[in-house]
Amino acid sequence: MSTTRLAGVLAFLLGVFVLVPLFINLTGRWDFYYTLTSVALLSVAAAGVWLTFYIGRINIGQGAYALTGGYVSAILITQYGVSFWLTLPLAGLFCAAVSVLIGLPILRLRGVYFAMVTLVLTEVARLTALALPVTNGAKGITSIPLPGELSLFGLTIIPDFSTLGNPKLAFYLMATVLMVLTYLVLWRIVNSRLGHLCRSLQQNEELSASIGVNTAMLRVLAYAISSFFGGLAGAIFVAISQSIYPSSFVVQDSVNFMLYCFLGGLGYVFGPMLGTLLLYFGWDLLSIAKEYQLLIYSGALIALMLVLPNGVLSLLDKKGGRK
Amino acid sequence: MTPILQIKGVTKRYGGLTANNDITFDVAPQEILSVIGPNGAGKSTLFKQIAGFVTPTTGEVIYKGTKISGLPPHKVARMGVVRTFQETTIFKSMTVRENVIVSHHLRSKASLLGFFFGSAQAKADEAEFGKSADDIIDFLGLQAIRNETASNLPQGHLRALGMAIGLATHPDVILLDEPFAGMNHDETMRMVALVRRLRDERGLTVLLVEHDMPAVMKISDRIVCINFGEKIAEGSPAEIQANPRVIEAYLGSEDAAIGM
Amino acid sequence: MKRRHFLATTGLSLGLALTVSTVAWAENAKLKIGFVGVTSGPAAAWGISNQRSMETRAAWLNELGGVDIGGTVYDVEIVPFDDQKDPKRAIAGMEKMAQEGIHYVVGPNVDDGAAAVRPVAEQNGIMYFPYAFPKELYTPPASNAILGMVANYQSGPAIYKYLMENKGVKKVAFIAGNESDPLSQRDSGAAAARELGLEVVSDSVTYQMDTTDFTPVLLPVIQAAPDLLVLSGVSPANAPQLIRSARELGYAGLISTETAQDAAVLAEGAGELANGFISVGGASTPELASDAMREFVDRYTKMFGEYNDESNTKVYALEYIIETLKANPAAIDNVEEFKKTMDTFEAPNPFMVGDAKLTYVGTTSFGQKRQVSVPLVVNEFKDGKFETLFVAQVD
Amino acid sequence: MEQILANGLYLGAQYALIALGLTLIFSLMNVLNFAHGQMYVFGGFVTYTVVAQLGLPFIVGLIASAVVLAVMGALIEKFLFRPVIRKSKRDESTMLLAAGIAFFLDAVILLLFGEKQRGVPKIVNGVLNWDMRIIMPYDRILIAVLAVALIVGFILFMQYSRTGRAMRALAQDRMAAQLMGVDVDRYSMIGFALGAMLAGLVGGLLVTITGINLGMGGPTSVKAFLMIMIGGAGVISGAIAGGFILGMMESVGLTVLAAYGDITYLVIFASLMVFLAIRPQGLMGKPWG
Repeated sequence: MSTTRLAGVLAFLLGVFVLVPLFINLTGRWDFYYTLTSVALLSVAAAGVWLTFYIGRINIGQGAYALTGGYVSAILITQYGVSFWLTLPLAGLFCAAVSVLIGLPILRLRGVYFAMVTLVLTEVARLTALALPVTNGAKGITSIPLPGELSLFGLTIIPDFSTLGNPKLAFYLMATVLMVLTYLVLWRIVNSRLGHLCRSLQQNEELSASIGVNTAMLRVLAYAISSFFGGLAGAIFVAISQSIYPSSFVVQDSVNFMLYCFLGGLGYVFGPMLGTLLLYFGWDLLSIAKEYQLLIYSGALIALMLVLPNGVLSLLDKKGGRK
Repeated sequence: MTPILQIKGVTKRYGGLTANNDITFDVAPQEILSVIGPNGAGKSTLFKQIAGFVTPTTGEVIYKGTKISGLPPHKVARMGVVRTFQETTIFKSMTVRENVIVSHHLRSKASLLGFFFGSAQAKADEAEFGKSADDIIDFLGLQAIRNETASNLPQGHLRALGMAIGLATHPDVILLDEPFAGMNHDETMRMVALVRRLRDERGLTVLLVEHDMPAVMKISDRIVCINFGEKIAEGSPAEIQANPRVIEAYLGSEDAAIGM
Repeated sequence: MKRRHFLATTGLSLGLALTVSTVAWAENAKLKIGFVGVTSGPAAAWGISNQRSMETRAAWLNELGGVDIGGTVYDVEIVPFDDQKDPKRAIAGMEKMAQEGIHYVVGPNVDDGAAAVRPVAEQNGIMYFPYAFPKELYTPPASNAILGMVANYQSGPAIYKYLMENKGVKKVAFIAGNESDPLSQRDSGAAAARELGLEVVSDSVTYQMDTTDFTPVLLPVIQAAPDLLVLSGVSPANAPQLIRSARELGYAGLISTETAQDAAVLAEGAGELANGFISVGGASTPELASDAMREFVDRYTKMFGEYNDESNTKVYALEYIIETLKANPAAIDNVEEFKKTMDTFEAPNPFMVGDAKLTYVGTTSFGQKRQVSVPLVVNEFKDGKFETLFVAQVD
Repeated sequence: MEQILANGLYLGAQYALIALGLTLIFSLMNVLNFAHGQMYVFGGFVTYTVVAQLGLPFIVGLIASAVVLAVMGALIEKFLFRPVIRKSKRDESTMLLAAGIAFFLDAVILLLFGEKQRGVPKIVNGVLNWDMRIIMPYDRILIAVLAVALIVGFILFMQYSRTGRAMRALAQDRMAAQLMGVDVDRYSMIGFALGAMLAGLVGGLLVTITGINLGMGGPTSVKAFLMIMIGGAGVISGAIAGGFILGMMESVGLTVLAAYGDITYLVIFASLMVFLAIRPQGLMGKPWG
C-alpha cells in the first residue's frame, strides 16, 4: 500500500470515527447520527449491488435480501431468544444460502433480463413475507428488543444497548464499523485475483470461460457475497427500528441501491459509499425545499448524470490525466 | 502416433436445423490442422463443440483418451484445450499485461480465499504469472504495448493479444478461429510464422479455422474440408487442392478463392 | 479544474444549507409541531391532506394572534417531513423532529412507519399521533403514541351492527389490498363480523395496489353472494374502481369501508354507481359541522385550491395537542406532564355543533387513554355528497 | 369460464399497448425506460384536464395526450438520453437517467395535477350481459377495441411506412443501419417519441375506466417490464404476446387461486421467475448482453 493511499485511509477512518462524532457534539446535530447510520448501512447493501455490477449484472433485487436478513434476525430474536449479535452473521449467511439457490438459475440471465428478474424478486420477497405464518404476515414483527450484551469469556465487548445513555452513537459506531469492514472486504476482493476474474467476467463471459474460469461458480459466489451484505444491513435496520414489516424494504429500496452505485461510479470501489451519502443525505437536506423537494432532488440527479455519466468518482480520473 | 484429439461422429442439431453432421477426424500431437469450408459450413460450431461451448447432439470429442464433449468450457480449458475467438475478443478495459495475467487463472495453485487474504502461495502465484505474462508478451513481440488499454489497440495487435490470452492458459491444444481474417499479406505472413513458432517453440498442437486459402495451404500439415455440415475431404494441402469435391464446394459459393 | 470547482461549490452550498437550517429566526415565540408522513409518491394523498389541514389550522390560529399557553403567546409552526412511506425515512424524520426540539408530532400515516419511529419517539420524549391501527403501539408498555382517528376494529363493529339491525345484513364479504395495513384491517374486521354473528362468506381475496381492472378480483367475491361487501382499508384511489366494478358485475348489495374517502374522487371515479356507499367520515357533513369547521374548509380551499374530505378526520390531532398544552402548560417540553393531563383532559370540540367534547379515550381497546375522541360519523354517499347515516362515540 | 377469458383479453389489450411503447424504446436504444409508467400517468392527467376540467370531447383529450407525450419523449431523447449514451462507459448508466426522469415526472405530476385520484365520466353507459356468462361494461369493450386498433395500427406503421422500416432496421443492427444511411439520431428520437406517445395514449384511454393518480406510474412500469420479459425484450410481437399472457394469467390466477387469497400474485411472480430461468430470452427474444 502506498503512503498516500495509507494516509487517505487513515484520514477516512479519522473522519468517520473521530471528526464526525466531534462535529455532532459541537453542533448538537444529534439527528445526523441516524442519518449517517442509515447511510453506512445502506452503503453496505449497496456494496453488494456494486459487486454484482462488477461481474456484469444489474442487480435490482437487493431489497429482497435486506428484507430477508431483517426477518431472519427478527424471528431468531423474538421467537428463539437468540442474541442479536449471533443473528447478524446468521442473517447474512441465510441470505447468502438463499441467493445461491436463486442465483444458480437466474444468473444465467444477462442484461435487462437479469435486472427485471431481480426486480420481481423484491416483490416476491414482500409477498412471501405477507403470506408466511412465521413472519407474522401483514402485522409484522414489532417490539423487538435492542441488541443485548456481547461478551466473550465473561469480558464485555459490547454493552447492552438498552443500558446505554446514547444508543444513537452506539448504532452509529456499529454501522460504520460494519461499513468499514465491508469496504475493506470489497477492496480486497477487487484488488485480488478474485476481482480480476470478476472483471474478466464483466467484460467477456465467454472468453473468461475459455481461459478456464468457472464462470457459473464465480457468478454465484459474487452474488452470494452481495446478498450477504444485503442481509447484514437489513438485520441492523431491524435492530434500530425494533420492528419489521413486509414493506420495510420494497422495490423502491432496490432501485435506490442501484442508483447509489451508478451515482458514485460503477468503476470505483468506494463509488457506492459516496453515492449513498450524496443521495440519502441530499434528500434529507432538501427537506427545507418542502413541496419542491422531489423536484429539486430528481433535477439534480438528472443534471449529475448529464455532467458525469460515469459517476461522481470519475472526477478523479480526469485529475489523473487519464482518459 | 496416438492422436491427441479425436473427433468422433460429432453432430449438432438445432430443432430442425443441422449445423454439422457426423464429423470424424483425428489430430496428431504437434500437428497444425486447418478446418476449411464455405461460410455457414459448420466450422465454428465444430470449434464450439470441441471447446465445450456447445454440447454435441450425438458423437463425442476425445482428448488424450478422455471424453471432453459435454464438459463446460472451463473444464475443457483446464484439461488443456483452449479456444480463441473469431471476433477479436479480449478484456477491453484491461491493459495488455492485465489481460495476459488474468488469463493465467488455470495456473494458480492458491485458492480464491488464499488470494483474498494474500497468502504466501498467492503471492508466489502472482509473481509467477507476472513473469510468465512477460514471457508471452515478449514471445509475441508485444513489449511496446504492454501497458496499453486493450480497447485502444489496432486490429493486428488485438489478434496477437487474443493469442497471448490463449497461451497464458498453457494449453496443449489451441483452437484458433480465423487468425488471418482481415490481414494484409505482410501481416498474414508474420502471423503464419508466429503460428509455426507456437508449434515449434512451445510444442502446441494447433487447430485452426480459416478462409485465407494461401495461408492455410502454407501453414497446414493437414486440412479437413467441411461443406453443409459434412466432412467432404481430409488430407495434405496438395491433396485437398486437387480434390474435386472441394473445388466444387468452393466454386459453388462466393469464396471461389481456392488455389491461390 | 472546472469540475473540481463545481464540486467545491456544491460542498460549500451544502454546508451553507446546513447552517441556515439550524439558525432559528427570533421573532415571536414559536410552538413547533412536527408532521412526519408521506407527501410524495404513490400514497401522497394521505400525508398531503394531513399536512395541509395542519398548515391551514396553524395559519388561522396565527392570524388570530397565536395561541396562549401558560401566559406566553406562541405562533404555531408546522415542521413537515416527507418520509416517502419508507419506515427507514420515518425514523430519520422523527430524529429531525427531536433535533428541532419538537415534542409533538402528527403521523406517520402507515403501520410500518408508526412502529419504526417508536424507539426514537420514546428515547427523545416525543408524543406522536399516527394514523395506524396496530394495537401494540397504544397498549402498555408503549405510551407515546396516540391514535389520531377511529380504528377500524372500533368502527367496523358499529357499522356492521347498524347494518344488521337496519338493513338486514346477514352475509358479509371482505376484500383487501395486498399490503400490511389493509390486510390487518381485513383480519380484524372479519373477526369482529364473526363475533357479531354475521356469516363471513369470503375473506381471502386480495388485490395488488396497482390493479387496473378489478373485475377478475371481484368475480369470486360477488359469486359468494354477500349482502355487504367490505373494502378493508381501501385507498381513495382504489375505492371508486372497486365500487364501479362490483356494480357493473351486477352486485346489488351494500358496500362499505372503514376508512375516510373523498366525495369528489368518488363522484369522478364511479359517478352514481357510488350511491349508497358507506364510509367513515370526520365532522363536516352539513348536519354536524360547526361554523368553525365550515371556516376551516373555506380557508383550506383558499390556501390550497381544493378541499380534501379526508382532512375532516385529520384536523383533530393538532387541535388536541394545542388544547392539551393549554390545559397544562408544563407539558410544552415535558411529555410526562402531557400524559398526566390526558387522563382528565376535556375541552369543547370547536368543529362540531352541540356540546361535543375533546377527550382522550381508548381504555377499552388499549387499556389506557391513547386515542383522540373523534365522533364516529358514518356516511352514505349520495349524488356527489356524503350524508350522515349515524353518529356514534368510541371508547 | 367465458368471463375469465373476456377479462383476460380486456386486460391483455391494455397491457400489450403499454408494453409496446416500452419495447420499442428498448429495441431502438437499449434503454430500459423506468419512466414509462410516469409517462402513462402524465397522459392520463392530460386527458383528464382536457376532458373533465376544460369540458372538451374525449377524443380531443386523447389526441392532446398523444401530442404532449410525443413532444415530451422527443425532448427527453434529444437532450437527456442522447448525450448520456454518448458519454457514458457502460450501457446501464441510462438506467440512472431513466430513474431520475421517473422521479422528476412524479414531482411534476404532483405539482401540476395534485395528489388526488382523478377520473373522467364514463364515455359510454351500459353493461353487456350475455346470459350471466360474460358481463362486460360497454366502455371497457370500447377501450379494448380501441387498444387493439392502436396495436394493429402500430404494427402496420412499423411494417409498411418508411419511418417504421427505418426504425426496424435500427433495432436490428444499429451499426448496419448507420452504414445503410439511416439517420440514427433522428429515428432514435422519433422512436422515443412514439414510445412515449403510446404510453400517453394508454393513460388517456384508461383514465375513463380506472381513473388516474400519481401512484400508478411505478407499478405500471414494473408490470410493463414483466410483459416484455415474458415476450422477449425488444421484440414487438413479444410485447404483444407478453401483454396478453400477463392479462390472462392475472385473470385465470385470480379466479383459480382466489380461495388462497394472498398468494395469487406470489404464484404469478414465482412462476414468471421459473419461466425465465428456463427460457432466459423470453418467448421470442434474443438474449441480450
